[in-house]
Amino acid sequence: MEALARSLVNFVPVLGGVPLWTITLLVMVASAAVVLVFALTFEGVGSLVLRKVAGDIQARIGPNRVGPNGMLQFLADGVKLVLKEDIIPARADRLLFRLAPYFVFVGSFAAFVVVPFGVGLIAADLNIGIYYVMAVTSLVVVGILLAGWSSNNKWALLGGMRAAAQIVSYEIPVGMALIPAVLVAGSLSLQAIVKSQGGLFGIFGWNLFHDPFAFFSFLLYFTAAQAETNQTPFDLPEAESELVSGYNVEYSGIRFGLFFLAEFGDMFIVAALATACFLGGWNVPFVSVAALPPVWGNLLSLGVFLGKAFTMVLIMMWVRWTLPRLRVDQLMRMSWKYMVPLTFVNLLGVSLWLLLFHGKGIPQMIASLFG
Amino acid sequence: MNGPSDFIFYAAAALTVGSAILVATLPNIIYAAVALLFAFAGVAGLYVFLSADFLAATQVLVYVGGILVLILFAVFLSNRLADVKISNPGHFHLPAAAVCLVLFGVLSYTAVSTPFAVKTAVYLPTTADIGEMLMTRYLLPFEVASVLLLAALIGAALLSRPERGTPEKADMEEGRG
Amino acid sequence: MGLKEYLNDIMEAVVTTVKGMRITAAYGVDPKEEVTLQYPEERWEVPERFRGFLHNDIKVCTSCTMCVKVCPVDCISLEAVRGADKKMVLAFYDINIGRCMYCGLCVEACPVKSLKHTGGYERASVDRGELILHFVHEDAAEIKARVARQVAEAAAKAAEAQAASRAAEAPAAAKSPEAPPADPKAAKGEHRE
Amino acid sequence: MTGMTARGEALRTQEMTINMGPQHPSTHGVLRVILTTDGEVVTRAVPDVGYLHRGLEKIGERVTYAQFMPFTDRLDYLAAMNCNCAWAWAVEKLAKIEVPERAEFLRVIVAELNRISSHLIAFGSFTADMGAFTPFLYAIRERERVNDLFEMICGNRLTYNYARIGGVSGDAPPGFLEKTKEFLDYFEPKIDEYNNLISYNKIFVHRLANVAVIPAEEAVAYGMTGPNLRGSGVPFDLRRDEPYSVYPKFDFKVCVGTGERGKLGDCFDRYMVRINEMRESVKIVRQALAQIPEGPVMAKVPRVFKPPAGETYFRSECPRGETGIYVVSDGSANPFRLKIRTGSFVTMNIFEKVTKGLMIADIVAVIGSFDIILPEIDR
Repeated sequence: MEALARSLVNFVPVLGGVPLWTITLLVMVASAAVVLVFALTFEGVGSLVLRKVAGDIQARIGPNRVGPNGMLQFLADGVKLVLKEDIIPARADRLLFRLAPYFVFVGSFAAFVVVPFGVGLIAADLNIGIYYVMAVTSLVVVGILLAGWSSNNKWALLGGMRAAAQIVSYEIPVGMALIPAVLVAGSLSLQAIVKSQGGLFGIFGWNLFHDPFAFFSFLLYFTAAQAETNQTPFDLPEAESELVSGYNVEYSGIRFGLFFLAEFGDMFIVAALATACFLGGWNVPFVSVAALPPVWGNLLSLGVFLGKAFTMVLIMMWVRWTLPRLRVDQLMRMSWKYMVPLTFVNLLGVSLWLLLFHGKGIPQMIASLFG
Repeated sequence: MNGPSDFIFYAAAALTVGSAILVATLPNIIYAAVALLFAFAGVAGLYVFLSADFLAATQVLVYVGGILVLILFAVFLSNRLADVKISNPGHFHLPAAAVCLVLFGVLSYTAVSTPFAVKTAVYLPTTADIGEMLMTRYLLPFEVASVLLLAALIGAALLSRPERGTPEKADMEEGRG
Repeated sequence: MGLKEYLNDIMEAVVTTVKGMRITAAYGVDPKEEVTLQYPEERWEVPERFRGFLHNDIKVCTSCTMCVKVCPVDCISLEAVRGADKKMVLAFYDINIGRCMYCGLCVEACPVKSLKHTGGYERASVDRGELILHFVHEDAAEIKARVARQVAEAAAKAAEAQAASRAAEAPAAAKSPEAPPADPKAAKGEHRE
Repeated sequence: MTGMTARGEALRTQEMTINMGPQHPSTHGVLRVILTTDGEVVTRAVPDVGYLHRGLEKIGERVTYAQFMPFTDRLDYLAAMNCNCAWAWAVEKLAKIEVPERAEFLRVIVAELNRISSHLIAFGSFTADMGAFTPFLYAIRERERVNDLFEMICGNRLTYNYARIGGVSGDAPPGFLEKTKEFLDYFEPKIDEYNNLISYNKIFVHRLANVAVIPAEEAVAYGMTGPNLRGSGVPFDLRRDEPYSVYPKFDFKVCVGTGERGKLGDCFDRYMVRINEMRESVKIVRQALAQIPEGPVMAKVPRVFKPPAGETYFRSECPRGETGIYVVSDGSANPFRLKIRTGSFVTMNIFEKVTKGLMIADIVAVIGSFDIILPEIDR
């Protein structure tokens, strides 16, 4: 940020008199705003796409009334959510009831900061990128627990409990499944991880093809991450057919909207992490974006990254409209008896592979055969 | 360091201290837990100031995502929904105040009398160093700590497991197999 | 649980999930499968036997009250008065479609087939009064008064004619009986729901 | 959950009483279940029925035999044809009316089609309860086609009121029988699709297998009937064991639970019985379409219908079990006494027993696997 601010000062001499920290702050706010706008737009459009995909899969049409082909449905929904009466149950804990949605939203949104959208497009390239995502998303648990408890509704409480147990349990396999990517890149920074996958025409360098263990890592990560973010078939915290709507049952209006946005935000974060860690991130196949002029390189890589991420989101939606929901004990069993051991075995496999083949993946080895 | 950094530092410090006081004094244990969340967040902020970003993230991950959730979980499970208004009662105010004062005195004296080596913060990645340290110099403490945690884990599992052959267990097995 | 079983479990989960996802994907990419009817723009063809709103052709209706009797929920009400030509004249014929359950028993019972189901099904309303279909558009009291007048006139005419014939027959006979009061006589042939 | 404290005494967490319903998406109507739970484990689930009580039996005593027909639509609105026919058969048995054979065939055709559509709803709403929403819409899509057929033959899509005492309200309109055959050809492969999509899905199987096992003796002792009884492995089907109408002319299999994925009599067995029964119904309708004779569809029944004094009990196999109609006549135009036995109501008796120790999510599964419908329970 400071570097960006410094270059800005150099670039625009008028700003010379302004203290550096002010500009740094402004740059921070601006990039945060850009990311927030992107997140909100994605969440809005994502909700529309989710419903359209549902319509396609379920042999019906989906929203088609607002705007051409229902394209503006999400705006109507947004306006509705904002304008709706905000109801706080009489015996709810008013303070925590208000606070909880913000925890959830902040926890989900803060993760957008380290998503590497393009060659130079990242709000903050923290060198603990992945670790940071894992850390801030844990705020979501607290928010959900508080939402469930403060509603003073037993269904909500059950939903909150389920959410907490689930997210805490699945944090481990998610982390373990991401570590192979970290091992290959030798860094926690998402930008570095993406860069490490750039070789071999930008497609064979993907961690996905690195070795069989990395491939399974991807599958395990994708499964566990869906569970961590309460996506179907792991949406037990808000299982509408059991818990009515779980932890957000008493919420209405914009407070519900925040939960809703956080859910879609989580969806994107899962997809973005999968893309960055296993699918080559913003690396464009057969084109070296870093060599292009910055503007074009950034745009191209942004497009490619979003394309990959949205594909992942679509797959999540596809899964969502196919599978039934697990039961609580099965979910826990799946985490502790299947996901955790498998991710550990996988991690061991990747480590051994890296040790034995000096960090080379299968494509690299094949490439080295041909010189 | 110029203005804003100092300001942010004091804000984080105030957040930490203020929330910590609230944790101790709030009568409602849930509120106390939420205050604890802010205290943890403040500490994480302070770590960031010390260029210990890995530690800051660990602070949030472990304390907010783990410990705090467990505390909340325990409170929710063991208390009735409506019964939390005065669930964090304070006792022995006077002795506590005395102990606090003494502790405050000792710590302030230490803080004031220690010659802290002040140097300009250099923003460097710490992760690799931490990892190296844990695997080399501090390997033994690290492993001892993990053995301790493992023991605690096994103990917890043993305690929470229903005894074999109790009717409840039989019921559940009959129901779900 | 052996390792083989453990791995089999995972295998089965993956295989069945993929199987299911293949089916949903097939629907997802095939737009021909959409079966939704875009209702206000598209409509389906109402079959011949469709039991929509009831319609009574009051020109044919004989006010026999079969429909009233057979209706299980009493949603049909009618009142008829006996007209001058001995036929029943409907004073009102109302069907409360808010109460009607479209069972069609009345249509089957109707001996002259004046009562029919139409193909209509759209009549949302915020006022329950609008859900009562009136098939006689004139005011009931007016019809009754008119019929009573006609009956009275006819009776008077009949009496006159009778008197005339009687006078021709037996001029010495006692004076003709007074025309009967209109109302009670009309009320005799009156049907009320 | 009990744990032991250091001193060895049992440490009990508090139980929570939750009110599930009457407005809950998975109670299939207005059922209310009072759950006492220990965490997620249900220690007691007491069903509280009666939110939809309309006094159908009393209404039956106040209206004429013919007028009660539309009310039987409301007895089980997802299988109104079956209820219509049951009432008609009961009154015909009471008054000893000979029904033309074509009418009986038409009744069987619509009853079996309705069984398919009812089982489709059972299947669809069950999967929706389990969290898979898509099969529900597929089921609804197929059911719409059945409804189209019904609309063609009787003019309505939900409350058919098709049977009449002594026959049916109308002969099959031109094209109906062909369209029915078309539907069967379309529908039969869909059952395999359902099986691939969800029935054998690992998650789905795990949710259902070994949940709420009802052994055969117990199912019989509690008086369960229909698919729920057959799910426990008891091959009892009134269409075969106490044949009525023209059912003896058809060759079909009585589907029973096999315990293929768990213990015999679990939720999965009950679910699979319904799926397999749809196939059998398709088979019956095909045979009926092939054999249907020409002729009238209505017997001579006097307009003012007064059956002779007497009483009768008629039971028929409805999608949700045996619908028994006990009707007493005193020779007047109204039944003197009417009592209806419905499958769902009887099934509900075992609910409290089988749900002990299950989890909240299983309660939903049990309700779904019983395929209860509230108008039948509350009448």
